[in-house]
Amino acid sequence: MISVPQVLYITSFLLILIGLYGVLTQRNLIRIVIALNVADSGINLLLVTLGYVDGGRVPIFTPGVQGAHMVDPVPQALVLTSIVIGFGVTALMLTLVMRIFAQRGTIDASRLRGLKW
Amino acid sequence: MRKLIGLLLLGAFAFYLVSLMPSVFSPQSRDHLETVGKPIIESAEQVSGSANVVTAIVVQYRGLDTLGEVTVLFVSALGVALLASSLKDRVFRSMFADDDGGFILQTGGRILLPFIVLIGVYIVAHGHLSPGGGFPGGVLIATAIFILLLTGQVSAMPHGLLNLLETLAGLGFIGLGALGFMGDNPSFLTNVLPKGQFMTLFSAGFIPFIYAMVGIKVASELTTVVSSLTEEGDAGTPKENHR
Amino acid sequence: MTLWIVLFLSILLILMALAAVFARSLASAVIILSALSLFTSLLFIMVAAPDVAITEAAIGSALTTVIFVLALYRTRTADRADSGSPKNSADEGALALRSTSEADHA
Amino acid sequence: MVSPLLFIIGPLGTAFLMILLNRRLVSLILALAVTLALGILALSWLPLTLQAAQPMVVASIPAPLGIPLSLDALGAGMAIIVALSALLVILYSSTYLRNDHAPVTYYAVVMLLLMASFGLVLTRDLFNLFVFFEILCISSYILVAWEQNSSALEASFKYMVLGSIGSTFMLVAIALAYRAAGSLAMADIAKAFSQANRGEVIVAAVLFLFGMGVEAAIFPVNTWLPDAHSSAPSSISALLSGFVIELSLVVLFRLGGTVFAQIHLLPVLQSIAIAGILVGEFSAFAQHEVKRTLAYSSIAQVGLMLFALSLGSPEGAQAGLLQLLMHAAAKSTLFLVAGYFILRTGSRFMEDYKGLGRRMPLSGLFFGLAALSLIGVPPFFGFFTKWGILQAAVNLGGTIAWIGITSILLGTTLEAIYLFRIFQILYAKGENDQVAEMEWPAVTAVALFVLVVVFGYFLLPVLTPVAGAAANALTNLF
Repeated sequence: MISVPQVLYITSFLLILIGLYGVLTQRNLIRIVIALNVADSGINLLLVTLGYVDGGRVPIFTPGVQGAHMVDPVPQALVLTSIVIGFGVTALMLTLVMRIFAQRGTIDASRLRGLKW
Repeated sequence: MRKLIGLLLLGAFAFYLVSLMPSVFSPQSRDHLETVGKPIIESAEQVSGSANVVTAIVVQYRGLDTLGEVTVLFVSALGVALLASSLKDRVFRSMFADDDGGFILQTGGRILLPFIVLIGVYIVAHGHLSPGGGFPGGVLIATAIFILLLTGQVSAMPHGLLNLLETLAGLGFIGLGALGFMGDNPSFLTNVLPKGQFMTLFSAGFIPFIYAMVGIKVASELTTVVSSLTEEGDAGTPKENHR
Repeated sequence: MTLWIVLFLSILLILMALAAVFARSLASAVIILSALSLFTSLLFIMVAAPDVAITEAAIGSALTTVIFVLALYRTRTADRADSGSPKNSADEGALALRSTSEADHA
Repeated sequence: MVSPLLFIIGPLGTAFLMILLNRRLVSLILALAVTLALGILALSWLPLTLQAAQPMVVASIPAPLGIPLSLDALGAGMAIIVALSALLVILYSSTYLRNDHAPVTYYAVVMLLLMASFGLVLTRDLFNLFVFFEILCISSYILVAWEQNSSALEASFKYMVLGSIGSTFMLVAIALAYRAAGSLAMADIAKAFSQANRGEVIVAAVLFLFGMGVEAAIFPVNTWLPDAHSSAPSSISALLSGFVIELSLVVLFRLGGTVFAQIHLLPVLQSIAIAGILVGEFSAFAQHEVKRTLAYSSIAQVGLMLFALSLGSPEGAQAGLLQLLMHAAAKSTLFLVAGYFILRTGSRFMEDYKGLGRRMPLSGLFFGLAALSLIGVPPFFGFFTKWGILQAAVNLGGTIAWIGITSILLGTTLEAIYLFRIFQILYAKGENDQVAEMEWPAVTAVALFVLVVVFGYFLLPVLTPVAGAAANALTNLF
């Protein structure tokens, strides 16, 4: 029977693939940033499922909860950092897109000389 | 042609990762962790005194990551303020040219504002007891302030004040971390403050204070980011002298 | 039980990801992206990661969407400013929609 | 002895202070003072690290649970290069960016770039390395987009897209590493990867190679570099070409040697390096803008260093690190002087610099000396470092090594041709109207760089033991 982590591993890989494919092939700059966000969500899901223990409990001590059945808290701490970094990069990229549009009047990568690849 | 390269690259990437799936990503057995998470859970109460183990890791065990994360937000806020300062098109003026979001939106926003700020402060203050902490709490406080911005009641943010809050909170974080040098085995970010009674509000040493600093910093930085993107002219740089 | 919820959410997530990247209009792509981040935080709850769920919901869906909307609005209004012809607000929406779709096909 | 954590807290605290005080002059003085202090700190730690590495612990929590840091010879050496070249470039930009619109932000972002560089070299934790790497990338994105003209904005966006893809791949590699080792400390991951099955380690290595490779300007993923370095302000191009890409290369190589030791990356890295040298030199040959030529020459030089490091022999790594030091000084000089050529003539194209060497005698001289050392003309430092690399390659032998040697020699001739072509233009007969020389801060900064380049030979007896200790630090994780 397929288990929860395996479902989530497959989902996160698909999200990363969709995101990266979108980054490589989309021409509208905002769509590239959207695709990057999708890939980021995929990565965060992958990191969190690394620490998942079937039937594990939330890693917070409340009265009457021992540490035995807790889920692994380390990947969660990593994902907290990764989400904030992802936001920082997205905010900067979108500001760049606004400035590029303000100066060149287009956000289509193929029409921007510098962005051909 | 680019679509082909994209497909090719991703095909190889996918093939490799799928071939690794069974061996690498088999689900962990139910009752025990082999990772470093297990000793951290067992030592969390004694080392950090924080009930929320994830907060203990974020602030103390891996405190340098959080310092780096705060720096990432600081740099991107600087970058956005710099790049947005010359966006001259009066975005929000044109958006609210004819109606300013209407009476319902404005009064509704004003009513909601204190409650959202309250929740934000609660989440920041209880970071070591319940889920959440400096980052989500700070974001919530910033979202509350956006309500004023988005409903057009406030057109410009006090950038001098935001700037002050942001840098003082950052220096506060480093100061609290430097307290660690005073302890018996001096090293940065050691939790030297008394750990108080486990699972109560006044526990976990300096973790609530550091998360308070992070909350203030995140709130003021995000307000700067969004307000420099919405205000017109060189809003990002305080007028009196060159940023 | 949680397996079925996770399975359902995962399928939904993948469909939304496809929709977000290949949507027809840019505005709907941004909306689907914020919904995607909301459902990701739901999944985080199912995987016993509440801290991450709150942060993802707060930063992913609330904040990123605000900035995306600003970027969308700016690139659209600037588009109209280039055309230079003064528009009253009535058909502003129509032109805006058309110019957005133009931006996609260009 | 002051705790090496000051390498991280110092620049960060200064950046906060600068933005708080928000005064141009105060920020400049703070920046100069802190970089000088960190340079002295690095120098004070160097003799200690030569004998043994100095492990440190954050929050007094031991390695697998907390974040391990360690300052070894390689770290101290790189810290000195980073601190001193940053000091000189900040001194240069005090007058070069006179009418800039946000000088305080400029100095603050440079401080954070420094913090990230020191952090990269100090940390022994994989995720911590990712966080510092991300700070380094974001600061570089902002500094590349500093001129805010359309070419700078597009170059920065292209750089960000590639950098973000790289970061995504690095995170997948970190997920694989955490899965295999159950911990994020590099020592544990190295141990776990040595027993893990090869497929897993290969995938993690390739992902990490791609992720860090973007920033280290390794051949297939450095398409962003020519645009970024030519549209960034010259002081920033000097920083980026001076130590930022080399730093990522060295850190990447240390990971390759320790964490991914199980799979033999060396032949792969050697072929990538050779490709980088050839592509860099041939495209530099065809450029008309001075900064694009220098950017492509940086790609070639990074290829040369990667080739030296990936020879695998201690003297190869030692020669590569000495080449790194020489390149930091020579390339920074070339970029800084080119900055004033552009400032004075208002044009980026080399054809418009006719007779500039005679009209700006000092800059022409500095440019010439640095270029000669870069090519490897005997009396200069560059000759000894390039000779050391060729020597190491000859001793190693083998087909790839010989292909490498021929490509290095071919590259050197190409380099000589296109740099000599610039000399011809600089000293050609033609306009004679007097052009203002560089201001005094720029002259002192460039002069100090040129000192290293010209009198490098006399520094060798001091530098070789340091480079030797740093070389063996590359292959094991103290």
